[in-house]
Amino acid sequence: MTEPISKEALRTDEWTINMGPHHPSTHGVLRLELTTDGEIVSKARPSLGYLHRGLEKIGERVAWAQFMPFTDRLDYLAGMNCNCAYAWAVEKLAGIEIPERAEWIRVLVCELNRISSHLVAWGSFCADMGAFTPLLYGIREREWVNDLFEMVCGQRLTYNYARIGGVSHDLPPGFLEKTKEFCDYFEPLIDEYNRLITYNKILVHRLKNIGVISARDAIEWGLSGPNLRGSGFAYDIRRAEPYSVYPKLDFNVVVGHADRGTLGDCFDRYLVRIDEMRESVKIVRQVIDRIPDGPVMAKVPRVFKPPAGECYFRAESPRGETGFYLISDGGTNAYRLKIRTGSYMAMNIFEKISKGVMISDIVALIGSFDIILPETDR
Amino acid sequence: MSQGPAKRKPIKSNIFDVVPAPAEIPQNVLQKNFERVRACKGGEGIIEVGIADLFINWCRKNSLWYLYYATACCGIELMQGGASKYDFDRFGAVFRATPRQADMLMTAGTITHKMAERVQRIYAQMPEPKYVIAIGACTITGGPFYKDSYSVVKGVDLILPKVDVYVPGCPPRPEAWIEGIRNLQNLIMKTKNYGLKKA
Amino acid sequence: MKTLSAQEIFEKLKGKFGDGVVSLQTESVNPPFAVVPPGSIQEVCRFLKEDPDLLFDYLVCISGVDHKDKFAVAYHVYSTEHRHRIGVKAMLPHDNPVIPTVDVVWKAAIYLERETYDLMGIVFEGSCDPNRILLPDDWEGHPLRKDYIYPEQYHGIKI
Amino acid sequence: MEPVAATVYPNYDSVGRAILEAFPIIDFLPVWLVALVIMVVVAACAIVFILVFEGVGSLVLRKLAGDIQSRVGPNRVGPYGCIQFLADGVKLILKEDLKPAACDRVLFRLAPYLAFVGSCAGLVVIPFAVGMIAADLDIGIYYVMAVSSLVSIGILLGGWASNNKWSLVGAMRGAAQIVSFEIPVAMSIIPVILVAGSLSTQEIVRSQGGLFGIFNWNLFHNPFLFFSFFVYLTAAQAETCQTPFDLPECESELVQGFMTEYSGIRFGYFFLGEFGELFVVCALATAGYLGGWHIPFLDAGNLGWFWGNLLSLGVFLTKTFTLVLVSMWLRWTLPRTRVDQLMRMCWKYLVPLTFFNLLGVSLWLLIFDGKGIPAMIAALFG
Repeated sequence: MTEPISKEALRTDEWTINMGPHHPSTHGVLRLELTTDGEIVSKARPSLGYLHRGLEKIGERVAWAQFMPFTDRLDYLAGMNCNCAYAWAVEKLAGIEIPERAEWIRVLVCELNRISSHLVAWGSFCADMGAFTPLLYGIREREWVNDLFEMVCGQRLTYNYARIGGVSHDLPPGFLEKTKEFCDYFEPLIDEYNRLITYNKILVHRLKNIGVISARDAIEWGLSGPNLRGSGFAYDIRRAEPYSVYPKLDFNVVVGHADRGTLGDCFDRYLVRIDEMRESVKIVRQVIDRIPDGPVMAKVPRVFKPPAGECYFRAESPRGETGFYLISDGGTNAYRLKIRTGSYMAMNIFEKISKGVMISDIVALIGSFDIILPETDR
Repeated sequence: MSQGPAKRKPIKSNIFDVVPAPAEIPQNVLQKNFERVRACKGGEGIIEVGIADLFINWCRKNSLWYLYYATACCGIELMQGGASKYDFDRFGAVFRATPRQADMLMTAGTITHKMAERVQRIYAQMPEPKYVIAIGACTITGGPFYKDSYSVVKGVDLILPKVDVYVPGCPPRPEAWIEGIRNLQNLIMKTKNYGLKKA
Repeated sequence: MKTLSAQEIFEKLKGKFGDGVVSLQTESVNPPFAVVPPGSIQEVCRFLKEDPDLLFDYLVCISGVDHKDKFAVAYHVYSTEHRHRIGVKAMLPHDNPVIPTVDVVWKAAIYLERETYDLMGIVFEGSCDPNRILLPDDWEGHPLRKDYIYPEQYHGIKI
Repeated sequence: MEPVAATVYPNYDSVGRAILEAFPIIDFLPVWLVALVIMVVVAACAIVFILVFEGVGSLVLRKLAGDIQSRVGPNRVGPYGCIQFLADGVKLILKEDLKPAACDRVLFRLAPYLAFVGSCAGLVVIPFAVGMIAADLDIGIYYVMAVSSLVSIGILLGGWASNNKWSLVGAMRGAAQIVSFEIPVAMSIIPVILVAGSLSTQEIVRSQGGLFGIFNWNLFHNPFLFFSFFVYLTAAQAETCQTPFDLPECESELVQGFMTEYSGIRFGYFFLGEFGELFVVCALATAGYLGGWHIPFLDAGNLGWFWGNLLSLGVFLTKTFTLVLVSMWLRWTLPRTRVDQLMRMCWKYLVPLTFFNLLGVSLWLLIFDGKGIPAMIAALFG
């Protein structure tokens, strides 16, 4: 009989690993300071700011309309959503009514962009999980949307399409038909993705019961968008505080429903994105059927000076709530422009939920939050 | 594309330049090599060196593994460039996750001052011969953040010793990236590794 | 679910804190702000979160504003239960902008306060993580202040 | 089962003696020298083969990736990009050989060679054709199991000597994984040894001959062996660290795992070793389960020296490359497991299953007197 080994003799040292800012799966330049005991992570502290470009300061230094291109760079995967959110915010501040058709066009391009953004989110999440092929499938479909946007505004990634008071151009002829074609092409593909990887046993086992966030925690820590809905809480700004023409549209708020494992785990957040693509296609179809004719631009003076005032506007972007807090002093520039983004708040909770997971799960967590670094760092 | 500060190298990519079709490049370079050899009265050994040069350069240009390095918007175009429609793999360019195995650094996206040191380190970690392509307005001049931002490095050539090819755009289309890679390949074919360095 | 208007919320606050709550700012402001003194921000926020009629459980945003002679900290809160929203604002002196933290009320405040400190230089007293977040630790100054002068260079690289 | 003509597999001394007799002009040389030269030539052939296999394999890997991912893959270098591997190889050789400042210099240099040697040494006992085997060792299978462990030492050394934390994590994972999966690999190849009654690979292949075509393969010998084949493939996929079990170098988690700090040709050695191991395990599966070089309905031993070897070599390589393709196909399809799930899979499922399977095979052989199902059916129909 050997002597029982004392706990002190079995003590292992923790070590600190630096993950990022250049790491293949941190979706850009996120840096994490991992404190691990072997493979088990005891602490993961995000270190942000490697892409801090001072957008808020720039917003104070350029004219109201000139800030529009910078919103593209705020969330480059969903440029249209940020464009439109900023435009809506400024219009709310200045009390501008925009033409009906412009609202419908904005909703159309926002939902298309939501699809393309979720495609990359899905693909890169799968790539993080080791399956490289879905990423390329996602991008293959994204190219369709890129082509559509290229028809609309001539750019693939940074669109600069919305304007204060409407949108820059009307939809080109043939656009709606092409979009319908895309919807017909894309909708069956979602099932194909599910067959390809979603219910793959390895993926399910990697994702279920990992990074569980209860709805209460999610609200407490300020999560929003698919990350919050993945916890089973039906909170979508398009429904909760409707803006634009969303009240007229019929779509469901997708929530996580503990498909495999616990409610609010990585797999639920993953599924919410997959299902949201379906809902977006549904919205796009409705918009195609119901879009009215008319002008796309309201009369806005060339030197745009909104009245002095403050306004907080929030819109549902693919990564959660994109909020603009605008303060105008009646001048040509914003007095203060504060941007509130979904990814930033997702990083807030990261340190809490990453206790006790393994190094591989850290990658899954980052992927499931679908963070994008210019949004966190601005 | 505007000329940057004076210290920049004159060799720049311009997507409007007429570039010879890929099939012609080896022939031209072969001819030039032979002309160089003929001009130099060194004996027969030099011909072999010239051909070795050609072969080595050919190998290097066709195997430009790039670092999977993306900071901002251009990174998405990097992904799309590697994917179905554009497929950098056709040119033998595959991505590597670690700088130790990469030949080419495509600085895709804005470099901030907080990031600058890391970029320098990544560059130092790459083995020679290494090439840098500055992709997009941000890494060429600071782009839209040139005037008003306090935290953006105004051009990646301020922090890296050399940039081989500049590809303008915000972000450049993947076609322009391919053009940049091809320009880099032309550049590689012109380098001299052996023999004629002193002449 | 019982959505209250900003005026009603303000009345409730007034009833609880009396003269502690200074005023309701509605003029060309959306959503309206209840302006409170900085010292009582924690109590007000706790009341907002825990009162069953208010239940402001979701902290949307914290923004610092530099009004040149004074700082303002604006809290936007939202109730997922009652679906109403309001802003809370506190005014701080320009020479010594210090305010108690609200991360004991909402955890979401941790990062929002860190960011406000980093970019605006408003100190949140008692914060559990009072460090810079976006800028490097050795960065000088707080860029979003109106009197911020861009530095010449950082670590030898021209800005 | 009767052994086929005993002269088909080489004995270096006898070949050396035959050469000396055939060429009296070099009669003064000792036999051992001639034998040594022949051995070196054979080794060179094996190295060249593995290099070519690596080159073609990496190209096929990329082309296959292109097909699966609806891309094109390399197509600029040579027709259809077919000499892409030449460019890659020469470039890797000419790259700067970086050694991190804080690395352990000796071990850092040693590790890639160990990994490479460990995987290529397995080639010695691969029965390529009816008369083509570098050395028909009596302990062939045992030898492969032994030398392939060198790979895990190489991986561990590489990760440790790099002085990089990601490398070390990858190396630890790699060591644990390879050592663990040796057991199911070995246990699922033992049934084959039981059926053949020999550890020699050539003997195992020969035992699957006969004129029933593919039904003489061990794969169809009995249900346990059929099952055992797939267990072997799974475990071998893990032992060679291919996706979905590529934990030692998983790109999205550990940057490049144990290879993170390796550049140039040292990385190339690891890469070669990986492909070499892939070939060895697939060749073993072919030899053990898929009838090796046996040409269906044809006796390769009777075809004469040249045609027999050529045809059987072709058949063997076709079967092996099919398995390699399957491995690559899996690699581009499946996501990656987590390290604890992998270990659980090994110790809780694969190892007990292989033991159970071994028991089943033994009982089968005992009860049915070593006869397989096809043989019994054939006996039934006369």
